[in-house]
Amino acid sequence: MTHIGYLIAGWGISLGAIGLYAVSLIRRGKVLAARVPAENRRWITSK
Amino acid sequence: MPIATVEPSTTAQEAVGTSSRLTKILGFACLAGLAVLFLLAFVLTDPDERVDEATNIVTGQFDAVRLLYVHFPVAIVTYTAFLLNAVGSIMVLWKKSTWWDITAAASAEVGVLFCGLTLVTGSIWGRPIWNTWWEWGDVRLMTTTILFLIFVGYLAYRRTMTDSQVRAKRSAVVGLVGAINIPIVYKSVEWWENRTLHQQSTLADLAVEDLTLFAMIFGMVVFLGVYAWLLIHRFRIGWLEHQAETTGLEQAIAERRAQAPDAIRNAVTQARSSEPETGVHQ
Amino acid sequence: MREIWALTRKDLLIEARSKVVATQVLPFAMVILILFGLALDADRSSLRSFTPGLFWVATLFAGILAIQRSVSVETQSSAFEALRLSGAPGWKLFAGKALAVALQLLAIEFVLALGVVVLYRSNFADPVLVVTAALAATIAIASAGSLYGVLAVGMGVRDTILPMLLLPVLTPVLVAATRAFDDGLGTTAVNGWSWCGLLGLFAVVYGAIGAVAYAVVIEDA
Amino acid sequence: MPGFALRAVKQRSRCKLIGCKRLRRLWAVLLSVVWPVSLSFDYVTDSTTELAVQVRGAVVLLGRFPALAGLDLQLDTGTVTLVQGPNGAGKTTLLRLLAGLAPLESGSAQVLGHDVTKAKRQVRASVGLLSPATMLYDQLTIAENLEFWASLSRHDDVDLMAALDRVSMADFADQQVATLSTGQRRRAAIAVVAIRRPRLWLLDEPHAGLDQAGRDIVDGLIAGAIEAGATVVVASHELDRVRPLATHIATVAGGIVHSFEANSPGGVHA
Repeated sequence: MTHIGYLIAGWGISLGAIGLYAVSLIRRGKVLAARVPAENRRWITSK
Repeated sequence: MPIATVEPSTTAQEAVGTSSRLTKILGFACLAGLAVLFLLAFVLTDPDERVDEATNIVTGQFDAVRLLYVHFPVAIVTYTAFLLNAVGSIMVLWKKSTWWDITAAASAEVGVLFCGLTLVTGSIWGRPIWNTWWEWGDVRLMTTTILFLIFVGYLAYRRTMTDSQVRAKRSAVVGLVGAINIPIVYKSVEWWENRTLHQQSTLADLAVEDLTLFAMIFGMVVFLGVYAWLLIHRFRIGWLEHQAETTGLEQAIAERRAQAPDAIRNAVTQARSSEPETGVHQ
Repeated sequence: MREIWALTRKDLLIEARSKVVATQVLPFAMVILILFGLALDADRSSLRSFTPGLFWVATLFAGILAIQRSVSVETQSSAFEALRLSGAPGWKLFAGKALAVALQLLAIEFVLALGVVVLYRSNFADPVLVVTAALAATIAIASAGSLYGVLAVGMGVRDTILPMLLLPVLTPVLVAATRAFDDGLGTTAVNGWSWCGLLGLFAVVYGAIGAVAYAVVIEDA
Repeated sequence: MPGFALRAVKQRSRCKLIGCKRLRRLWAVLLSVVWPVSLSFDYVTDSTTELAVQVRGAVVLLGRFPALAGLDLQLDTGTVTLVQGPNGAGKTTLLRLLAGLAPLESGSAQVLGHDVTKAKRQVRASVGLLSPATMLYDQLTIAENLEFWASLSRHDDVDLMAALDRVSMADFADQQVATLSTGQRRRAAIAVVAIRRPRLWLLDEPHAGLDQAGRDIVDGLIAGAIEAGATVVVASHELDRVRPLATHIATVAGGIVHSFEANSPGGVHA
C-alpha cells in the first residue's frame, strides 16, 4: 500500500479529533446536567 | 465513544448527561458505519491506478485516494454545519428564537472542528498528489481557509458576551455576514487564479467504479450521522447552560424583590438622618 | 441626508481638533511601508512588484485603527446611547459614520500612494483606474469596518476582537484591490477594470449589508 | 401618611411565574396590610387622563442580574414623579427602560402610547433622558455639540443660543467641552435635552454636580416642562429639592415600585 504514512495521519487525526471532541462534549454535559433540575432535562424523561 | 448505558429511572438523577436513547442508537449506528466505511476505504476499494495504453505508464493517486473517503465527507459536513448556522442566524433575527441561537452556536462549533479537519486532511492528501502541503492557487482551499477564519472569529466573538439576548442578535449578524461572504470569497479567488488544482483530481476525475462512488456517498452519510450526534449533544449542552441561566434568573428575581422591604427601612432611616446624598449600598 | 452629513461633519471636526488619525494612524501606515522595505531587503524591483499588495495591507492595518478611533469617539462619553436616543434611523447613522471613516481612509491612502512612489519607486501608470479602484475599495472597507466596529462595542475585548472579525471578511476586497492596482501600476498584466467592477460590487454589497445590519445592532441593546 | 398604596395587586399574577412559595406568602402578608389603604387610593382607577407611562411586570437584566424585578408603574400625562430609593434600587434602569434603552426580559412597557420593544425609535425620539453621562463630545464646543444633536434629532429650527441662555451657558458657547467644569457640562447637557422638546422628561440625578444657581435652573426647567404639557420623571436623592415640585412620589427598591403615593406640590415638606 502506497502513502501509508499519509493515510494513517489523515484518518488518525480526523477520527482522533472527532473522538476527543465527542468525549469532551459528554463530560461537559454531565457536569452541566448536575446543575439543572431533572424536570428541565426533557430528553431524559420520556415526555 | 463512551455512551452511558440505560439506567432505571429511579437512579436517573446521577450519571445522566446529554445522551438519550435516540443519541445512543445514533452513536452506535455511527460507530458501526465508521467500521464499515473503514472496511470500504481500506479493503474493498482498489487504489486509483490508470494505465496509459500507449506508453504503459501507470498514473493515478494510488492509495492516497483512500484519504478522500474521509476528506470528502468531512468537507460536506463542514458546509452543512455552516449552512445550518446561517439558517439559525436568520431565525434568530427573524423570530428572536433562543432555540435557533443555541442551534447556530452548536453548529458553528462542530463546523469549525470539521472545517479544520477538512483543511488538515486536504493538506495531507495534497502533499503526495500536488507535491505541496499548501496550494495558494486552489479556490476551494482558499475559500475553506477564509471560512475557517471567519467562524473561528464567530466563536471567539460569542465568548465575549454574557447577555444572552445581545449575544444572540449580534452573533447572528456576524454569522450571517460571514456566510454571505463565502460566495464572494469563492468568486474573487476563482478570478484571482484561473486554475484550480482541485478540478484536476477529485471525484469526477477518478477512475470511477461503482464501489468508489458508493464509498464516498456512504462516507458522507456516516459522517453526517456523526455530525448529527455531535450537534445534538452540543445543542443539549447549550440548552442546559440556558436552563441554568433561567433557573438562576427566577431565583434572582425573587431574591431581588425580597430586598425591597429591607431597603425601604434603611432608606427611611437614611432620610431621618437628614443626609439625602448618602445612599444605602447593597 | 441632513443627519448623515451632520454625523460625518462631526467626526471630521473631532479629527481636525484631536488629530488622532493624522498624528497616530497615518505615521503608523508609513511605518508599515518602511518595515516592508527593510524586511524585503530593500530590493527595489521586488518592492515595486509587490507594491499593490503592500499598499493594501498597509491600508487595511491603518483602517483597523481608524475604525477603532471612530468607535471610541462615541464610547468615550457614552454617545452611542445618545445616537440611539436621537431617533435617527439606523442606516443614516451607519452612512454618516462610514462616510467619515471612508474620507479619513482616502486621506491615508493618498499619503501611502506618495509613500510608495518615493520609497518603492512605484509608478501609477493608470491614475484613473487606480483612483476608481481605491474609491470602491475604500467604501467597501469603511462599510464593513463600521459595521464590525459597532458590533464590537460594549465589550472589554473590543480592541482584540475587531481585526479577527474584520480582516477575514475583507479578504476579497484585498484580492480585488491588489489585482486592480496590479494593472494600474503596471506590475502584472491583468484586466484591472474587471477587478474594479468587482470592487464596485463589493462596495454596494457591503454598504447594503452594513446599513441593514447596523440598524439591527444599534437599535437594539 | 395617607394614601400609602402598595402596588402589589398586579404583582400577584407574577408570583406564579416566579413560582416561589415563600415569596407568594410574603406578598399575601404585605397585601393584607396594605389592602384597606389602597382602597381609598383612587388614582389608578381614574382613567380619564391619558397615561404617559404604563409599565407592567417589567423585568430588565443587567447581565444576569435582575435590575428590575417585575416592576409596575403608571404615570398620567402632566405629572411630576419623584423616583426615590436607595442606591442600586433600579432607578436608573427604570429611566433607561422608559427611554427605550433597556431590553425587556419579560413584562411590558408603554411610553407615550408606544411600546418600548416594538416602537423603540418613536419612544427614543420623544423622550429626553438626562443621564449621569453627559453625552457631549469633548473636542467640540458647546455650540457645536448642540448643533449636532439638534440636526440629528431634526430640531434644527430651535434657537440654540436661547437654549444655552436658559441654562446660563451662552457665554461659554464657543468653548470646547474638555475645558469646562463638571457643573458647566451638566448645564450644557440639560440644554441638549431641552432642545429636543421632549414629551417625557427623564431626569437621572439632575441636581448632581450643580451649584445653587444650577439647581434653580433645573427646577425652573421642570416647571417649564409641565407648563408645556410634558410629563416629568425625576430620580433623585435630593428629596428636599424635588418634593415641592412632585405630584407623585414612587419609592423604588429591590427592582420594584415599593410604594406609589400622591404628593401635594408646593412645599408640604419642610
